[in-house]
Amino acid sequence: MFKKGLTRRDFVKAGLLTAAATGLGAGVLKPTGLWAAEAKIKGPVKVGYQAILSGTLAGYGEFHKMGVDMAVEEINAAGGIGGAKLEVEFRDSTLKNPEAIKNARYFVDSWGADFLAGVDSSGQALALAPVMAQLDKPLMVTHAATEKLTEQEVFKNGVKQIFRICTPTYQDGNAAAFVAKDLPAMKWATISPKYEYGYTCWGMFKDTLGKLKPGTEFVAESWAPFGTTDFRAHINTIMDANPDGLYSVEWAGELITMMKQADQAGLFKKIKHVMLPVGAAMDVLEGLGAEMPDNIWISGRYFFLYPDNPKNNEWVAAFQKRWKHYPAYVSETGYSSIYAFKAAVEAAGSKDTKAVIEALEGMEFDSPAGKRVFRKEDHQAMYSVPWGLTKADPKYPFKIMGKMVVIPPEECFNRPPFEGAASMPPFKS
Amino acid sequence: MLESLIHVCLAGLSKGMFIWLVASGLTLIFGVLGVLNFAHGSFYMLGAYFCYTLLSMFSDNFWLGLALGPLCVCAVGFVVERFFLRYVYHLHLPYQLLLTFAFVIIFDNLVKILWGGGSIGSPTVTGMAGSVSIAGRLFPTYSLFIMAVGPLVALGLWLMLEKTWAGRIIRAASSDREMASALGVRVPALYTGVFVFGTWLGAMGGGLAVPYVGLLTPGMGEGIIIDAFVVAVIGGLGSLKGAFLGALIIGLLSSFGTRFIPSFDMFLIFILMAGVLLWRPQGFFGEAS
Amino acid sequence: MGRYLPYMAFGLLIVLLVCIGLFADRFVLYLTMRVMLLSIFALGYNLLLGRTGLLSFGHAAFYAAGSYGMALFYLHINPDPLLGILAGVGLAVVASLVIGFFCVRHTEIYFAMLTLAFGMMVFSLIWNLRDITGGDDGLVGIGRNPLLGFSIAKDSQYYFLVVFFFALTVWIIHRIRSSPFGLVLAGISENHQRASFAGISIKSYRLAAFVISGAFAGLAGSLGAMLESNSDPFSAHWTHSAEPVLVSLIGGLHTFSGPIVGSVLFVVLREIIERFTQNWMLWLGIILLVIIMGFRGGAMGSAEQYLARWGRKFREESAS
Amino acid sequence: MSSLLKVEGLSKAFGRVVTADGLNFEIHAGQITSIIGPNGAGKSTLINILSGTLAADAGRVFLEGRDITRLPTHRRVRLGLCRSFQVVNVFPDLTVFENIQIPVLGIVRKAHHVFRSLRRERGVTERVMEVLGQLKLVGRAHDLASELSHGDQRLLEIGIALAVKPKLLFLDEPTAGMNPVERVETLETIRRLSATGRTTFVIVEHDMDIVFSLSDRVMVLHRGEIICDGTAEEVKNDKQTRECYLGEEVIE
Repeated sequence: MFKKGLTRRDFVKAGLLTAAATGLGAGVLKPTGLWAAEAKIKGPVKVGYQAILSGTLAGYGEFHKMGVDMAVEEINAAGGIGGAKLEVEFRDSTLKNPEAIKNARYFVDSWGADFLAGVDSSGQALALAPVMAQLDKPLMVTHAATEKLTEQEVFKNGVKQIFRICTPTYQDGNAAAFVAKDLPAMKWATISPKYEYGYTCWGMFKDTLGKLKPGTEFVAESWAPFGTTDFRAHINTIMDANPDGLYSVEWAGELITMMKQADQAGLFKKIKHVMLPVGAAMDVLEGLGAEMPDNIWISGRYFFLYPDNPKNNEWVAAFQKRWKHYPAYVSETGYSSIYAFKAAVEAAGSKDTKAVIEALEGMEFDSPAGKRVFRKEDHQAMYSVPWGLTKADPKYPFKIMGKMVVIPPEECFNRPPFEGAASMPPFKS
Repeated sequence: MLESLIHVCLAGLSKGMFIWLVASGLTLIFGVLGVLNFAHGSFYMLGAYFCYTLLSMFSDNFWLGLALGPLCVCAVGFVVERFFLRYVYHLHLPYQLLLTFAFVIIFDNLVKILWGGGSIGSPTVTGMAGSVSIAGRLFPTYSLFIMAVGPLVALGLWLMLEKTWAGRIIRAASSDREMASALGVRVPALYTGVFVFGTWLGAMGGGLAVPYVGLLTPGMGEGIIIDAFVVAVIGGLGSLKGAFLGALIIGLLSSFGTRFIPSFDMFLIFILMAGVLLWRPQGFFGEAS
Repeated sequence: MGRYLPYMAFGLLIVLLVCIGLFADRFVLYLTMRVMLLSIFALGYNLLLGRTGLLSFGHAAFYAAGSYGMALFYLHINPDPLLGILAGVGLAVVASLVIGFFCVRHTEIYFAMLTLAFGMMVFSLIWNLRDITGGDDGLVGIGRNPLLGFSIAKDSQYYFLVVFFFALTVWIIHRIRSSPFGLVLAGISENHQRASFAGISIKSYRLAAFVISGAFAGLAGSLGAMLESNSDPFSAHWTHSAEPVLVSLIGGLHTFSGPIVGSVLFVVLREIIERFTQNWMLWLGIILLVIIMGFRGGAMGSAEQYLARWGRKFREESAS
Repeated sequence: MSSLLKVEGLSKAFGRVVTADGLNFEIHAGQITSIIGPNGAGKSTLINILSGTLAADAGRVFLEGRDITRLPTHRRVRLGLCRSFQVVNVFPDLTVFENIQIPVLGIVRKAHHVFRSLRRERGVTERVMEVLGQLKLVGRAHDLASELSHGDQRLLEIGIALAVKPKLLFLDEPTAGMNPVERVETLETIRRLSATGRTTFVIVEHDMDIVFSLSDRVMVLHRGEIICDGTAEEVKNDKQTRECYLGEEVIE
């Protein structure tokens, strides 16, 4: 283990720097086609991917892996990244910060990763920020949603190595408010996870909806600790407050449990407007099947029926063929994260960190979820994910989105400098 | 307000009875064998998975799954006791706890490998999918069923321990192992029997959880085992009567807490647990030593 | 000769650690630091478990107290690393004194359950006091300022601070084990009733052992906060308390070096297993099972037994 | 003759079973006192209360005039009140030397030294060797206690109690389970130690031979009450004593 000395890698690094310098020297000429590919990228492109592969959320790791594996197979079959072979290694992130940090260090320092991707937990993403600055390799976050990562760590602390390809809490909080303002509901309540994610999303939802539709009341909050299996007391709390609408960022298995128990308690008969920002996750839709009521507002980080264009439809078909499964949103973000690296490396003509970061900043690329642009200031991918109303469809064994509403990210994502009311929606322009 | 109170009560009672179903096996095993079984949560999980698999095989017949699933888990319990646990009874506490802890890790991962890491939404029970109207609000029929099963299990255990020959032997062995052995009871066989029976109770809890929680996940046993520990402790370790009461208290406390103290948390439950351990470690029904 | 063996082993260990610090690459450096932190945690813990015979499921709380104490001190009061460590250890000592005061009234399973309850209270406090602890996001942005004028910002520099505290821990724990206090702890573990009839106040001694082990947990926690530059709420969860137990058991519960050997095995074995399979947890479970069923002395205990048997055989042969 | 221990109105009941019913007595320094009584008479309870492992329901206990009713065990030990046990009760996995070292450390108040090497405690080592010498166990100092014969373990047990230099020592059936040779040796040891005058012995026994050959004074306990208190001769001839022992053991 000790033999893998610094010297060799330093040597390689030096070589890469020279290569990058030559690339820059070649001027503003945009490298195109095979020339760029064959001339620049040396050795395999290695991506270290970590996701949760154990415990109650292990299913998410499996979904990540499906998307990523597919991207790797496709890319390598088509000649790799700029002619170089793509290699991906997976590790279990668990939920503990030290494990995520150890994985990142292993990938970069021991395995020799050029890029990192994955990460489910917000706490882990935040903990990884200083580590990525030290390791100096780009990290593409594919699931963790905390806005602090991009606002605080990337924008304010200048950890430029971090990018996020999935939608953050803005989609769950702000976008939901834009949808909610057009609903005939004036009193809202929530059952949400008793941790930062729940508090933040509900906070954003309240804040934005309050501005969009003054007079809206927020009448009850019931917080469910991580791992709750019995939501009946929470459901009672909400029904006592008699709201018009229920907003809930419960997710994964807990959302399934909550929905079943709410249905049994007759909640959907009393409360007509229900918004589930992560309800469009495949595990939730499939887990609930026909038990998911109709006319519930759901969204996610991606939904496989949007956008309805050839690229997405072909991808979904290919995914289904490969895995006998519809793609979950983490499958898409995982898949696209690999393609984002591919696009950036090929644009930069190098896998050198600095060059790739520069290429990623402001980069526009096409993905199954539609066109994505990495915002220069905070490295957040700007793309739209629909909000939709659930409905049954004979083609699918689960509920899908019927009517869809798309809130453009420019309209509902917080903006730099992330300070003061002007940074938060609604925006004047 | 009254309807709310009634429903908070009902939610608490059903939750309490649900925890009792799992805690009863844990308590029985501790009472007789003196081993606090971390793997009891795994038996709960295995019970749920076996029950789910069997019911899907038999065209969603929940009752058939519930009858057969826990029996399969009993076989697992038998192996655990007969070939592993038996050899650590005489050892210090850490060895016993860590042995059962090792099984938690192993079973969690085996389930992940065999059934996949994702969560499985489980079907509802035919005839119990709906709800009944109580005090102007709906309450799930299946929760009522759980509330009925809990006391039935308690009654059954009581009858078995107090009125049957096997029960007398179990009580004798739990109060004095040497004495029972001197009276000609085959203590090792008895221990295996009690462990397997306790396993069955835990697995039944898991089977009944399939429609109650509505979800199966690998690692689902780790949450419930802490609840069951708390209940077993505040009832006085090894006391079935105490565990029954403890389960009711925890169920009602968390239900009322969630409703009326918004900041309510497991903090209060653990304070209760510590308080009982400090001032009445023998539980509600135990004699002061 | 036998008397000096431990000192030679200790010397060799330090030389090896320094060599790693000078020549190994960054990941090995990092892993070695993790091993040392786990060792500090487990060495202290084993004073309570192996020596005094008390199984605690709450020591993660003291690790977290060290970690959060360090982080809060750094973020709000003073960014000096040494003062930060002192603050972390101080908080851990206070926490273990308060919690220990209640817990040492019981032994065996009741003690284990009490520590579990108190530990989970701390976990829940950390989870819920969001304004102070950052909730589940934890505290981030803990830097490493120069220590007495020496930079410790780089891993290769910070490494030697960790080596220093590791060596200090090994030395202190060794001294404690060979002191009157250490003997009395062993006596309490063997037969607490007899110990109290030897004029020993068992509760005070148990409390002292509890606080000492809590202090080392806090030391490991505050060093960990600086290593990872964050404080993690899960570090207070009871499953984290199981780690020093596992490590002590793997290495040998009743040996001095057990926790160190166990930490090395735990971290290195996992690193190796993870390169072959993502189901590393399954293998951990199986290894645990094998140790409990077949090698109860742990690595060091079993080695000692083997050496003793071999030595006896050798003596018999040379005698005949 | 000075009063070493004084007991006033001591009572203890477990549910409806009364095991001590308003006991009043004194123990005098220098005398070997025996407490006898049929099974269930309350002998064990009495020792447990006096040594601090059980709390009395009522009554007070004085050691050399000092009220020790509420003191915990280890404080009583430090004041000079100690006991041995019916069954072997040593530190089995420690050496014989260490078995004695612990009480010596406890009594010289050095047990809390966290940071000093045991080897440096010269005074402690000397005292341990002295106790081992009294017990004639010096040769086995570095063997584990569990490796000793049963008789030697009982002896070690008494040694642990003696190591705290008690003024008053309760011996609970000191010769139970010993073979006749060991028994004679142990009795000899007790007599010798008593003669030095440093320790006053109170013996709880079943074996009447031992009681009558060793004791200066005998107390008979029955259902939590003292029914007879006097010299061996007086007790032998007491009618009530004979009655309560009838059918259990014949007093010669």
